[in-house]
Amino acid sequence: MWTFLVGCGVIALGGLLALVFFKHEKAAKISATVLTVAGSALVAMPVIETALGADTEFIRLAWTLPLGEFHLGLDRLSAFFALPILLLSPLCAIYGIGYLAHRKGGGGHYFFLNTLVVSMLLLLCAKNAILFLIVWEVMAISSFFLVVFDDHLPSVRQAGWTYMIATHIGVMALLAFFSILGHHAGSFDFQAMLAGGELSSSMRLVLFLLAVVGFGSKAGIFPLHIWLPEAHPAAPSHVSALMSGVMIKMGIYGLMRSLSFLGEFEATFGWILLALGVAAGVVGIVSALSSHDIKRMLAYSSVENIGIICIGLGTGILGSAWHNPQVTALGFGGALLHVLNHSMFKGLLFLTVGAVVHETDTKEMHHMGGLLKKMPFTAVLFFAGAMAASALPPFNGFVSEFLIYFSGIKSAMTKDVSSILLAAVLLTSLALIGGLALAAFTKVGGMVFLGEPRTALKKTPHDPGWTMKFPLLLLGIFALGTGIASPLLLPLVSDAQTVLTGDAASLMALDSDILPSLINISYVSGAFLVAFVILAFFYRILTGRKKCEVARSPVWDCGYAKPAVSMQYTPSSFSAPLVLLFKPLVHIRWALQKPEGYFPKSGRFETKIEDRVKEAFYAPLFRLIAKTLLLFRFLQHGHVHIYVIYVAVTLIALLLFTAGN
Amino acid sequence: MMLWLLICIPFAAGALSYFITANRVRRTLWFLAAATHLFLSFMLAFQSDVDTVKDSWLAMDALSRIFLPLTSLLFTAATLYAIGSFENSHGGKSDTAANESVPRLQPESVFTGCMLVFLASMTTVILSHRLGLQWVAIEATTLASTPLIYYHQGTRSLEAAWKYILLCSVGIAVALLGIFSLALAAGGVTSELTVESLVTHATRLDPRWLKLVFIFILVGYGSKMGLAPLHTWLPDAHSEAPSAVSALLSGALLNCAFVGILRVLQILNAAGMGDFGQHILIFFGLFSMGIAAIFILRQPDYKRLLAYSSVEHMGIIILGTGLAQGGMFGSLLHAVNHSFVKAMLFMTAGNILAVYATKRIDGVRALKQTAPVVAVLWFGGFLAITGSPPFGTFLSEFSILQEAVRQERFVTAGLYLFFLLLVFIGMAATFSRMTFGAPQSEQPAKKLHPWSLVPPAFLGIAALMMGVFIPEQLDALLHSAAELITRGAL
Amino acid sequence: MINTISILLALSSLFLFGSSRIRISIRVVIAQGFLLGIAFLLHNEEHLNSSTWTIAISSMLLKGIVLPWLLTFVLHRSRAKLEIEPYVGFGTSLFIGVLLLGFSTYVAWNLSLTSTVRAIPPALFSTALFLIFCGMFLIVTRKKAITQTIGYLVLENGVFATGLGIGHEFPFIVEMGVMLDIFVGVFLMGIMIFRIDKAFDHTDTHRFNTLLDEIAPEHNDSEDMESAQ
Amino acid sequence: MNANNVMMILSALLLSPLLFGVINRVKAMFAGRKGSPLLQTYFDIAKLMKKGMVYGNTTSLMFQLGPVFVLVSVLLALLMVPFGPIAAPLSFQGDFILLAYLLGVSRFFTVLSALDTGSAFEGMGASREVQFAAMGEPTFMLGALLLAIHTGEMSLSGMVREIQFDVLSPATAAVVLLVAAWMMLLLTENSRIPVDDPNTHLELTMIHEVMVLDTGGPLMGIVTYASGIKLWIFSALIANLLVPTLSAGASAQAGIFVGIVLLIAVAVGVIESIMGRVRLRQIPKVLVGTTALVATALIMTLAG
Repeated sequence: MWTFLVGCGVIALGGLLALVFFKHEKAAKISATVLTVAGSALVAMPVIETALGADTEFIRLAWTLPLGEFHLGLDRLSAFFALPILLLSPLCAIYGIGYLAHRKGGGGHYFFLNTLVVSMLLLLCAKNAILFLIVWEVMAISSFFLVVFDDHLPSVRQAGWTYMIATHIGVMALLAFFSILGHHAGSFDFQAMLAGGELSSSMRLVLFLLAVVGFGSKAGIFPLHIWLPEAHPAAPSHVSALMSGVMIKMGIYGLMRSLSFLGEFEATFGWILLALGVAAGVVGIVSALSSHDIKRMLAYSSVENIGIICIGLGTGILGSAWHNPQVTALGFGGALLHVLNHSMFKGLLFLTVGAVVHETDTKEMHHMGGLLKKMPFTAVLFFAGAMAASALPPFNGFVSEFLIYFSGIKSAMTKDVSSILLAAVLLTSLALIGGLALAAFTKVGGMVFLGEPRTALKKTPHDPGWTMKFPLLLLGIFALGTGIASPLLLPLVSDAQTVLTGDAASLMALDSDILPSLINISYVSGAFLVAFVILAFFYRILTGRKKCEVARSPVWDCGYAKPAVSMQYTPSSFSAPLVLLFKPLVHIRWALQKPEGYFPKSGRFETKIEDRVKEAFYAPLFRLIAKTLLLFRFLQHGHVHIYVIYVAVTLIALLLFTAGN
Repeated sequence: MMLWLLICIPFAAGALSYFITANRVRRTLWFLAAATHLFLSFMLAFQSDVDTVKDSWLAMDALSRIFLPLTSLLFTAATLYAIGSFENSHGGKSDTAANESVPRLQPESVFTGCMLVFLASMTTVILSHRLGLQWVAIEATTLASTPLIYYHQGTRSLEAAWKYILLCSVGIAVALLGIFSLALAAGGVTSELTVESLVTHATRLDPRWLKLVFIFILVGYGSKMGLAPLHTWLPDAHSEAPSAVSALLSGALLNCAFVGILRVLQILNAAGMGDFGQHILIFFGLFSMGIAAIFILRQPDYKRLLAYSSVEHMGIIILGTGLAQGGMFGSLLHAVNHSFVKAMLFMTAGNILAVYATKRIDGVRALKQTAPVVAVLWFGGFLAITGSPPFGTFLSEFSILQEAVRQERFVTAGLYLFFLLLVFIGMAATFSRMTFGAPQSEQPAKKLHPWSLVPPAFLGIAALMMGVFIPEQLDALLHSAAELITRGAL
Repeated sequence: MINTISILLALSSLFLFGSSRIRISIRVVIAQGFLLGIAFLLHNEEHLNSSTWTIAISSMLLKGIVLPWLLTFVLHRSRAKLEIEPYVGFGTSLFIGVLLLGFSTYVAWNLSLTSTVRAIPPALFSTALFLIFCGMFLIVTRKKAITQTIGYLVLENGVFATGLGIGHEFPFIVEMGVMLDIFVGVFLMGIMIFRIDKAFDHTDTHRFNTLLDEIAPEHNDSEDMESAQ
Repeated sequence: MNANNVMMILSALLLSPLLFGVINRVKAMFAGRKGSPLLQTYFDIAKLMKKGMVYGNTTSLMFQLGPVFVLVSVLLALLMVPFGPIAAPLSFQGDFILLAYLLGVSRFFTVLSALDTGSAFEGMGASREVQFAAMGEPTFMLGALLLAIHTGEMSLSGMVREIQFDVLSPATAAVVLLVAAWMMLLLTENSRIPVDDPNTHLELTMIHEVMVLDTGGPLMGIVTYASGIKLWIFSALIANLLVPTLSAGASAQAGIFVGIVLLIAVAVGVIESIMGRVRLRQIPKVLVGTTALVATALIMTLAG
């Protein structure tokens, strides 16, 4: 545990050094990165030990804060969530060196980056609500500053603002959550909360809802997700990777941790989470499909994945409420594994997309195309990430979804009506989400990397330097490796989920079927690679024959032999039919300028995708509140004699109140 | 005797400085007086022996031990800052343009004199154990600060000063009625209107009169403290005054009025009538927060924004007071935190005014590029004032929430959080708009005098400190003061 | 005797409600100052000593001579019209005045019936409350800064009237301090009326409303975003 | 893996192109023509393999490797399909999920290699492909769930082993509904009428064919073979529901199974002959309808 703290200290020191060296960009970045890597390595030791089964360690230090205590503890759940942080943070820091090579302000940026990492690590270990809230907010603030790095752009400022408000709404809910829980437990210590007295059923529901709002606003649980599609495109790509990969997972961690305080689970909680998860999954992926800002698309995909995680959590809770430990363990386990997997492939995707944005200077898919020929390395890794994100084997995304599917089918095996309902909802929605995800990611991959460039770029794009390549490669290997070697990951998940239920039984002990299934899946995944290599080799031989002439010609365009770049299918047209099916979920704004006359000079068609939840719910709500409040603005009218009336009226009212008492 | 020294030194220095024409000499005197006051108040406040610092007029108890050093610290910071900002405004003429039709400034000597007298009267308010004397001192703070508000001599500051003096005088007259009523209620029980003797005989005081007393005092000092709807003068005065004065008005003066209310509350609690006050205080607290939220939303003037934020925080403090027990501790802690942060913010606002020469929010863009240090202070101040951890305000606001939940006042807790959120949203828009962005035009980079930056930076660090480490002595003091108020005596 | 004075005080305030000339109003305030001084002496008949005398005389000096003189001085020097410009007509004012008197009497009697405190005669207390409300009412309904100052003085008189009953229990220094404060307060107000007169060419406070909170344009509009670019 | 399922795998690999021949022959018979030989697809593939390659100017490596991936994924998917009473070579709990997602992989690469040409036609086809596939996905999953609940087994082979035909039970009715729904799925996934017309000559209305418009030579051979296997997989899945439990020997059972698969191909041919194409915009509705069909079956099982 002390190693953990020392590691955090090293990372924090890196941040401070970056601040000290703010005048020397390069020194700042490198010192911060080196210390991040070193610190992560230090932290990794106790984390891996604990994740593999070492006992929980605690540190308590005296701290004169009202209600607060410096109490840290590293248990299985914390250790599990720490893994993606330790993987992604150093990689993002390294990536940042190349990504921000020609930018000013790296010192401050790295300061906040390291602060974010440290705060996340401490968050996972905080065993006192006050400490938890403090690091929670430090995390929020530092990530806010990371988001507004390009603050000269109005859209970035807008995004920062949205993020800040969303976060703060969450914090308010958390304040309420912890104060109620602390009141019931009589202490703000997590262990006291865990052991805290019996809560009434309605109070548990209130607490659960507060936790969902509080942590959900960070995790981007539908309908609190609206900051994600704003903030992720605004932030520099390695920050998006870190935020989407690990920071939003802190919301999931918080939710899981707080679930453990609520005592016995009720089926209502499960249904709520399941419904939110399904909604998030479908809305998220449809919005991703409709977006043509490449980073916005990835952000929506994160919303979708958080939805999948919620589906897993909901299933776990339902399993627990129905006293079906297998389903519980599978649901929670699947959700946890998806947390880990999502952090890898989403980190990978954001970083590859970052390289694309870095080279092309645009985030608009309509302007891209044909990058595979210019940036083969990036492209290959992007496709790897895209496959993982579409939950396709042999990548890791499939494995965690498999666990969640498995939990649903397992629950249906009881042939209980509500279990079957759960399974039906789960399978239908996951299948639909999977199909849509495939559509969304083939769209991005196809439109960005395949075909021909749709607009002329200022410079010729090429693969980035090694500081940016290395993280991509490593994450790609991890995404594939954890996909193939999933049986090895199972023990991690299998134990981490016990923290939620408080039961000692691990997933593998409860369910003997899952391990063989995973082993079979990893055989198939391995076979996939081997078979591909063999077949590709045959294909090579086949086309390499002397007899086989290889020629190039224009593609078929109905006999029109001069195809132009602008004739390519556009991202919007690719997704339009599917998106129109889900019209109520996204709002597409059209702006059409028809070509006129026989020889039209110009024509223009533009679509803008708006978030339906934001447009139909938040914007009117905020407007209504503002309007109502502003109605009372007349109170301060500047007439001093009327102000005296206020005094008199207050006095008289109070006198009457006293007389009445 | 030492206590009288605390009052006399600034008073004498103030009187003296009125006649000194040489800037350098006067400023030195000013600073020396402030520093001496600071030294003495810290020395006395942290002296363990209580009895040595007490006579029939003035006394030092847990409450004054908190607020006296605080006030003194703020004053010293404001002194340095004021000197720095004088340099700022003499350096370039742009500052005067800030205040539209400002032909001239009042002589600096009047300013200095009034500042020091202001300090003397605030010290008296905090130390005084006779409620009559306290009233006199509170009224004196109004009188001493009116010329300070009018320092710029523009029509707007004139209007602000007029509203200030009129509304505060009316309010304070009601407070005097309260003091008289208290004397009436105490008639035949005790002839001494000291807090101590009133507390001792509290149970024998007539409860109906005591209620009346509390209401009069609350309306009277409440209008000085800026509780809605008695706050109407506050945004005008705080925004039109020079920033060093605004910092003191918000950071120190509001606390003095709060101390005035606390003294009466102490008697009320000693008489076992705390319940009566609670409802009223909670109502005032929430109402002030709500009103402040209304005006913070889409507020076009950043100094007024800060002023309304003071109304909000006074609401929080009074709410905590109304919740008693844990809430009392929270509200005292919050008073301390708020003083640091708000003074810092007003000083920073003064710096922004010096750079941009406008108080309108749309006139200020891209602080981050134009004045990085100011931007850090400004945005840090925003985080602190909205109660974000790791700043101290978070802890105090959370303690108050916790107490509301503990008493199962869920509606109060809910409204409290809702208003905090509204204020946050309103302020976030403004502060991020000012701090970030691309510079609109070629702002002439104005060099700010370091003395106008060091005091707010120091206060900011203090506010941060309060969030991660509260000195044990202070913690103990806050606890005993809270107990003093809620139980009447230790 | 005290009751007579109370009634006189109440009547004089009602008179203020109906009076349309500033100078007459000032004279009424002078009368109130002397009445209060006498009432103070009468109330403390048994405790007459040097300090009570000093308080009484200085109060009469302050309220009956110094402050009215100050107001008259200001009135002459400023270019204000000598008529009172009310928001509420004199008739209505009188009617409201009677209502306020009723309310004050209700509160005072209500309190004295149930209270053990007998130091202050109910009549005097009701008058005191009435004067306070009168003062506020005058401030609220009269347009000129100077009439508002007069209102403030009436209010102070009301407070002072309450204090009559406790003169001997209140330390001398505090009493003097209170008076000093009032003096300085009114003095400052006088100075400011001068300034107002100079700066605005009028002393009508109803035109004194430049300090307002406008509503800033919406901060996070997309249109706004584009215009910022 | 034993001799039986090696044999079955080999028969699938060998017989899958035959399905196209059967369909075409049936269609020809309905049209009153003689039609192409039953083995026409084998001839086509053999001929294509011998040809040279022409790549589009815009294409990259993805265009060439995509079909290889497609073939790999359908081959692996085939491993999990049981052959009536003879279990699949690879069978584990939840294998149908892997099956569905392996087919997803094949779709992923089909679509990407189509998009690699940069042609508007291919883009259009790809867009339709992902659309209809996404809408069809729940039908498969819900169907598998229905079977799992019905049989209490979580692997395809287990389900097929346990499935019982009892004419009077509501469960049988549910299976009939499921067969209907999966038949629709087969038509969709394999781009048959009424969803797609493989024999049309208008690029604008195609789905699968338009995606491989620029594919030729050995590459086209691979694509054709892969679609044959895909058709086999779907036909075999449906055949599994219909295969009667007989106490016959393994080879007889295998014969019956293959016969049913071929019958399904005949059925496809019949459907193609007697039905017209549904308008493209109506297809999602049809697919939602099939999902509803399975859902109804599920509810029937519960009620029963």
